[in-house]
Amino acid sequence: MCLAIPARITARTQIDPAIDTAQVDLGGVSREISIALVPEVAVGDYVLVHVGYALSTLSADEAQETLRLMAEMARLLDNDSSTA
Amino acid sequence: MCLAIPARITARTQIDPAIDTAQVDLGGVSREISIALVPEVAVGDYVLVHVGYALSTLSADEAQETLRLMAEMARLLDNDSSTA
Amino acid sequence: MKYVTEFRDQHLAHQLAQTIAAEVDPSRSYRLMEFCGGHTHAIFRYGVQQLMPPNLRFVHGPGCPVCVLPMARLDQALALLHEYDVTLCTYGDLLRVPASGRQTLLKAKAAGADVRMIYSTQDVLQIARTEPHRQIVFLAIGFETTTPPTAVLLEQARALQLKNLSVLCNHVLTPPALRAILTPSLEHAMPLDGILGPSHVSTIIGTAPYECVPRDFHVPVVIAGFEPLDVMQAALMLVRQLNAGRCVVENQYRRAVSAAGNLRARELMARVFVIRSSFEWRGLGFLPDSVLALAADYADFDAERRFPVSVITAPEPSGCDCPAILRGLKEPTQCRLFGSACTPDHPIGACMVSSEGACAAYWTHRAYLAPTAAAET
Amino acid sequence: MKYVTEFRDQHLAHQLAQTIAAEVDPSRSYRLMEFCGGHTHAIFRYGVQQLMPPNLRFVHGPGCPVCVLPMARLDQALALLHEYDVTLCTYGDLLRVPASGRQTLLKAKAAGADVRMIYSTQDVLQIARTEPHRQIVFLAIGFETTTPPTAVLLEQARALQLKNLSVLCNHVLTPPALRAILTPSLEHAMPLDGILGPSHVSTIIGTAPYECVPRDFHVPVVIAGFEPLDVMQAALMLVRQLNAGRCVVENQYRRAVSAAGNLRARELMARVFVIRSSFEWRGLGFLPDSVLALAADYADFDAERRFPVSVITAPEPSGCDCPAILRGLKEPTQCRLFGSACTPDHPIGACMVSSEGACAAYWTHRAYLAPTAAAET
Amino acid sequence: MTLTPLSPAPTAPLDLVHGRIDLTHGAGGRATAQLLDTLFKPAFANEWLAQGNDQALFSVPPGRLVMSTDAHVVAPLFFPGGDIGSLAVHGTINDVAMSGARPLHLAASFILEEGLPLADLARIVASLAQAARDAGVAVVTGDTKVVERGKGDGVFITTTGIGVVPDGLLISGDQARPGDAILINGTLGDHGIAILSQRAHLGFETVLQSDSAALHGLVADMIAAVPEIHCLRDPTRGGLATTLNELAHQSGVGMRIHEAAIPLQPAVIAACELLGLDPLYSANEGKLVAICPAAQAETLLATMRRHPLGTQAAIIGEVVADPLHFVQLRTRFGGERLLDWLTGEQLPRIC
Amino acid sequence: MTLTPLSPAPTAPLDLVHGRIDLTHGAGGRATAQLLDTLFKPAFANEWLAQGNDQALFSVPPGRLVMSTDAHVVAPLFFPGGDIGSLAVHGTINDVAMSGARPLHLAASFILEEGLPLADLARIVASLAQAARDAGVAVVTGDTKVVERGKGDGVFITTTGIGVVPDGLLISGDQARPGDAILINGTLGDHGIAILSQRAHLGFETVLQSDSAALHGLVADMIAAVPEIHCLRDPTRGGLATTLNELAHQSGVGMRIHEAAIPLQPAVIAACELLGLDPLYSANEGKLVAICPAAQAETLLATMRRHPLGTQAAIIGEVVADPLHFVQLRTRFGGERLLDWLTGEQLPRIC
Ligand code: SF4
Ligand code: SF4
Ligand SMILES: [Mg+2]
Ligand SMILES: [Mg+2]
Ligand SMILES: [Mg+2]
Ligand SMILES: [Mg+2]
Ligand SMILES: [Mg+2]
Ligand SMILES: [Mg+2]
Ligand SMILES: [Mg+2]
Ligand SMILES: [Mg+2]
Ligand SMILES: [Mg+2]
Ligand SMILES: [Mg+2]
Repeated sequence: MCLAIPARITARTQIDPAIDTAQVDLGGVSREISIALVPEVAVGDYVLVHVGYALSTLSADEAQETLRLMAEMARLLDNDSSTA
Repeated sequence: MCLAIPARITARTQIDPAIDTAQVDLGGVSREISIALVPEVAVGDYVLVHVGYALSTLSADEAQETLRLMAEMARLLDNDSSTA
Repeated sequence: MKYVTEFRDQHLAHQLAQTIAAEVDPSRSYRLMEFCGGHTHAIFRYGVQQLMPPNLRFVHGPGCPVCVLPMARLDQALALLHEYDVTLCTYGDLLRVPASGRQTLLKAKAAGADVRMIYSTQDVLQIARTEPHRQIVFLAIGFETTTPPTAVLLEQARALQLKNLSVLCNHVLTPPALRAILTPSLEHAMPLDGILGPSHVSTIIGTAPYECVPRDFHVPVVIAGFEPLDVMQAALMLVRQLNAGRCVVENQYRRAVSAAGNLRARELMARVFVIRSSFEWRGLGFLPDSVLALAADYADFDAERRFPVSVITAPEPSGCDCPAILRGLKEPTQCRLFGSACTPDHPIGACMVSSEGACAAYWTHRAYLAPTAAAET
Repeated sequence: MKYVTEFRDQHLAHQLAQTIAAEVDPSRSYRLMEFCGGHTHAIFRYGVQQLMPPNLRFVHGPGCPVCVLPMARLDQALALLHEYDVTLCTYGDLLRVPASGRQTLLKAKAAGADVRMIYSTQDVLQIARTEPHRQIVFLAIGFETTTPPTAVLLEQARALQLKNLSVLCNHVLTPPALRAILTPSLEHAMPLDGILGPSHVSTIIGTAPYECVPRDFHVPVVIAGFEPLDVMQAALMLVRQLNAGRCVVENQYRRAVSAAGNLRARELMARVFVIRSSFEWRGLGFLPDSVLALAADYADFDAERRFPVSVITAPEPSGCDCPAILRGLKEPTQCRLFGSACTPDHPIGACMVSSEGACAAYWTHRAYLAPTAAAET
Repeated sequence: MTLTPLSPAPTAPLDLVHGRIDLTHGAGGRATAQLLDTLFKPAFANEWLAQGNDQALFSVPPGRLVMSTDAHVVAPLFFPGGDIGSLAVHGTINDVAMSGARPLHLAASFILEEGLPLADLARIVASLAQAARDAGVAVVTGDTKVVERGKGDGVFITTTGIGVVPDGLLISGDQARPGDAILINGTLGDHGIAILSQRAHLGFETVLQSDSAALHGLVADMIAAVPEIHCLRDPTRGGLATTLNELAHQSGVGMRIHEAAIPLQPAVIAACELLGLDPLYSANEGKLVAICPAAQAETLLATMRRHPLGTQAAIIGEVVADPLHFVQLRTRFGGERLLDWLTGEQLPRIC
Repeated sequence: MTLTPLSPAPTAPLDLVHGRIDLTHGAGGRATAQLLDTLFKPAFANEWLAQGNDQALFSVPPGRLVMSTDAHVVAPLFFPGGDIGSLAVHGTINDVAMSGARPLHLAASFILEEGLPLADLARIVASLAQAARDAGVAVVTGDTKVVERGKGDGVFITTTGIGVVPDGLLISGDQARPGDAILINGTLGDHGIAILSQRAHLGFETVLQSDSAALHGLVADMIAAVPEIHCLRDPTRGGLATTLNELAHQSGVGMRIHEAAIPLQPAVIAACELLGLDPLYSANEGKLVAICPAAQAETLLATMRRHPLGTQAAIIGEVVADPLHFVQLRTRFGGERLLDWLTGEQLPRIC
């Protein structure tokens, strides 16, 4: 559930005073989204976009850490299999 | 101005209480018209129809008389020319 | 078709034509104005003029409700569409009539305005009842013939307490127009010898309103039906009055017109409408007491009150000779735009749009016009 | 695509699969429920199940907002369209979901109802502002992820004093559903060994609300991202907890989910919504305190108040096993309508419509289903 | 896990009683395929459609080909004497036949509006198929699109036809010559007035039927009898007056038409009087104007009258030299008037 | 009175800057004639249209003919990489070419909505004419109707094409055989996503362009190199997935496709991720699926890659025996999934 996709903030915009918006880029696709839920975002941040809203910012460090952990889990086995 | 055409009342109708209507026939074409302006019309009468309203009833006697007069005017000449 | 076919008989027409030819006085001319576009239409459609002797000419009058509607009133209807997004209902005749800048209701419709062609005021009632959320404005035009149906609509609207129906009223009166035509003016070079009186207007107003014409202007009137034999007989009746030096109102169209007209319709009009003190006619200018407005009891249904718009009165299109043509002072072929810039496909004046307009009639019969027609008059 | 492509790496996937295969205890089985349809979708789309050892089975949970919406709520939306001629805005996901009598919003639209597919609640705001004469109703569905955008809309509507906007609220809460799933019942024959916790719901609510699961039900939870490597890593984390006899909430999806979630969004939800005391979920029945309704300050924007309709609660379609499937008690292939009367082209239950629905997922992967799958469980 | 497939996807049958076209029917997926398989393919069944490709492959006899296309947008979809389905066949077959060609094949392209009752669509498709069978042509290829409610008007059907022209014929709008006779195969204005009678707000009733019919059989007889025919054209939109002006313009000639010779149904005359219309500008869908050398006119007339679609055929006028290409009408009353091109639309009027 | 005619009717020029289509343009009278004379005839100018009849007459070279028709209903009318005018040419030419035929002639039928800016119509007609010229086909006949505002959507264009199939070819959807290779000429989903990006409420921006193009030149090269091609089809509405299912069904075979081999533009992938769509169900207007014996696959691939419309051509899978006609996809991730027919419409979704 809840289709959401990471996208990079490329600009803060405010076309309509009733709406806090930003422009995001996702692999060459750009769209205006609402940042009412994460007003603190800055250009360059990655946010999770769901139904035209940024839900949260993505942590580059945590992403790295997760990938590192995965690689470690896999490497454990690589080591195992290389030793097997 | 004021396109109007003689048509024969074939039935009194009253589909809508707000509107006094009658069915007319004109050479095989029938239509519902308003008779608000000539409520006294009876089935068989000829009325002049304009923008979906009967404007007046047509007098068969007067029509005959007009045609008779025309024929007379024309005959006068026929006689003239036959004597010429 | 009873009461129609009999009055289009070709044989009788030729005999009547011969009678007229025999009776006209070759030493004078007969300029007979057919007030109504209905007569104009019949004259052209059936080729009645061609059957007449050369010294009897039909002169076309202003009796076309489309032709006499000033551009400013169409501009007002367009402004009302534009500013209030109403649903504007009107007769098909008006859709292609040019307003300022060659705008038309048809073009406004194409650009998104809600313009509906209706056939009867009962259609307007129907629309207002089935679309309660829309404001429905009926753009009403017409002489006394077309006025009672608008009055019926207004009575119904009041009885049903419809809050979404109003009328932009442009109903005009025949007698003031007739008087205006006949009032001598500097430009009025060539006087009229007789008047073919309206047929269907007269079914409503009767024959009495025309009595002023022979009395005040010394021009005979014959109320005439719209079929070609009616026109021819009426022409003969006028010739006979003129030859005999008589000058009265006669009624050729007795089968439909009585002296009193349609009393019920007249009462209804008197109840629903009042006479405007002044109103502009295209061609005839501002005529006093010539146009109807909604009576006080019906003021709530007056579109001009409900949807005020300010329209800068548009000047009539430059070069268009409609004014002179509507007064019988010029023929369409004398207009320098006729057939060049102005054709029924791209009309400049209303007289080129209405199938009763003199310009449209001339255009449609252009094959039969002498190129010297302009010089003739 | 950063943060996406890395988590779909085929090489890493195969290594992780080998690690899992190496670490699972062959003497036991691992029944891991992915609560979210997002996980279900990833598992099928990337063939994650096929990479797992045979004793590790993913069990599909009720985390699809479309699937758990009871038919009666759709009937209510349809009744509202029918009785009040409103403009109903909703997400594309709902258009083909069957209501009573196989009616759908798409069919209602075809029959003339004003149904608009929107992508964002900001589109709803836009529609309400540009069409002031229409009553705009937003049919809101979704878990905590999708709820804050509705809250933003309601705050904007109130600030702008929009009189033509209201919300038919069907926002549901994850924790009560999780509890319902885990509460032992007579029918609940096969217990779950672990839970893959929601990814995007958790970005809003954080990790704390899941603490009750290990505490009260002795089932470990790993909050997992929606990419296939996320799912695999989370599965491995659950396997390790189970093998080690641990039972806690862990967070695999640390790049997007914090312990506290999105505080601003949570505050906003608390301001705009209140918890309904009881509400029916398709499959799970009436769950206490599981659904949101508009708070008193926003009562004016509540479509249920503005447009009261009486809907006879429709019985779920007979033969449809959605309820059991949503609780993890049955697999879609065990429904006797699966693939015969019920397919995505002509769905009977919501689980066959949503691309996150278990039945649709199974159908789309029917080529890979053993015909004996029904017998297996 | 064994990869044993289940049965291929079944679908619930189309509800041809209460169902409506929705957007899924136009998306190109299984709903589209079901619509085609249920409604269109069985109705049109022929070897070329059965090829199942996005185009039909066929051999043509040697000779010259003609091709013609028409979009059909009539409202209402069903009218006295026909419907949009049969009209779509007749409209295009007639344009093909007006070259003297024998119609071979039709392509039919449908634009359906969301909300269209499937029952209506089924009737229309059946009617189109029947009309094609009656005319001996096959609908060999087609297309179906669905547009959102409010972006269409029920159904639009564009048909395109091809046909083979026998050697030696030279029938074209530019072949009229002064002295030629002008013929018509029956009463005029029936279709236009029959359609108008169905418009709710005009609301008049008549026994009038559209004259919608395929004319290629009549044309074949005419060509057999008088291969020297110069022009054939069907006076559809814009009516006889418009078609005569087109032909006069194209051939650089004038025409004189005799109103008294033009066959008209009384109800058409009456409806036109009522609404201020002219039947000579009203549409026909089963009529043709034929122009041939005067010497063959009586032969052609006799041939036409022998055909069921020409029993009321008449010689209505003659081609004359006229550098201004006027079409003139001698009225029943004895006057002359110009039969001009249609200006704007023919609208009901009050004056 | 002498009967001296005045000059024939002049008309004011069409206002191609501010003017709009109104109902008179469809009435068949002089306004219709003016529209055709001003806008359509000069744009399409060719000897067949110049015949001025309601049908075009021409000779065809000996051989088998194909005929195909498509209604084009795209919104918006103008989109990155094309417009409805060029699309209407490409869409039909491609269907003709997919039989291996050389396209000959087009018929074009327009349904215009009242209110359409004449400037837009002029652009569309010019674009259609240019696309036809570029493709070496002539628009030999046509039709124009006008519908009331709210009963159309700007412009609908139905084009019908005919073409000649060289002797000896047998290219048809039923000719795929187990073992055959499946090829594509470039990236998928570009048209569908480019169109979607223009829908106001989705409002995303990309550099994506529609791939709209006429493929008959590519096809000619392919046939010259590999006359044994079994199937050609353009994966338009419903995308690659739908076309493969159609072909599998028609030939009674299964297919195995390799996701990693399918060329996709990054922006297409990204837009699909954003909206929850699948690029393999997204429409293409300049792509073709080719199926040929495995032995010729590399030759065909090399030929395609040499053509400007095939630089990114790829072998994407193979035909297999499968009584259930499944199209299976080996994913980039290494799993298997079914590439089923499109269900309903592809709609943006939230879950
Ligand atoms: S021809 Fe045209 S411009 Fe001249 S008077 Fe008549 S309407 Fe006016
Ligand atoms: S297959 Fe269909 S009927 Fe069966 S449980 Fe799933 S949705 Fe319900
Ligand atoms: Mg044609
Ligand atoms: Mg035709
Ligand atoms: Mg034709
Ligand atoms: Mg097609
Ligand atoms: Mg409609
Ligand atoms: Mg096609
Ligand atoms: Mg195509
Ligand atoms: Mg195709
Ligand atoms: Mg045509
Ligand atoms: Mg529109």
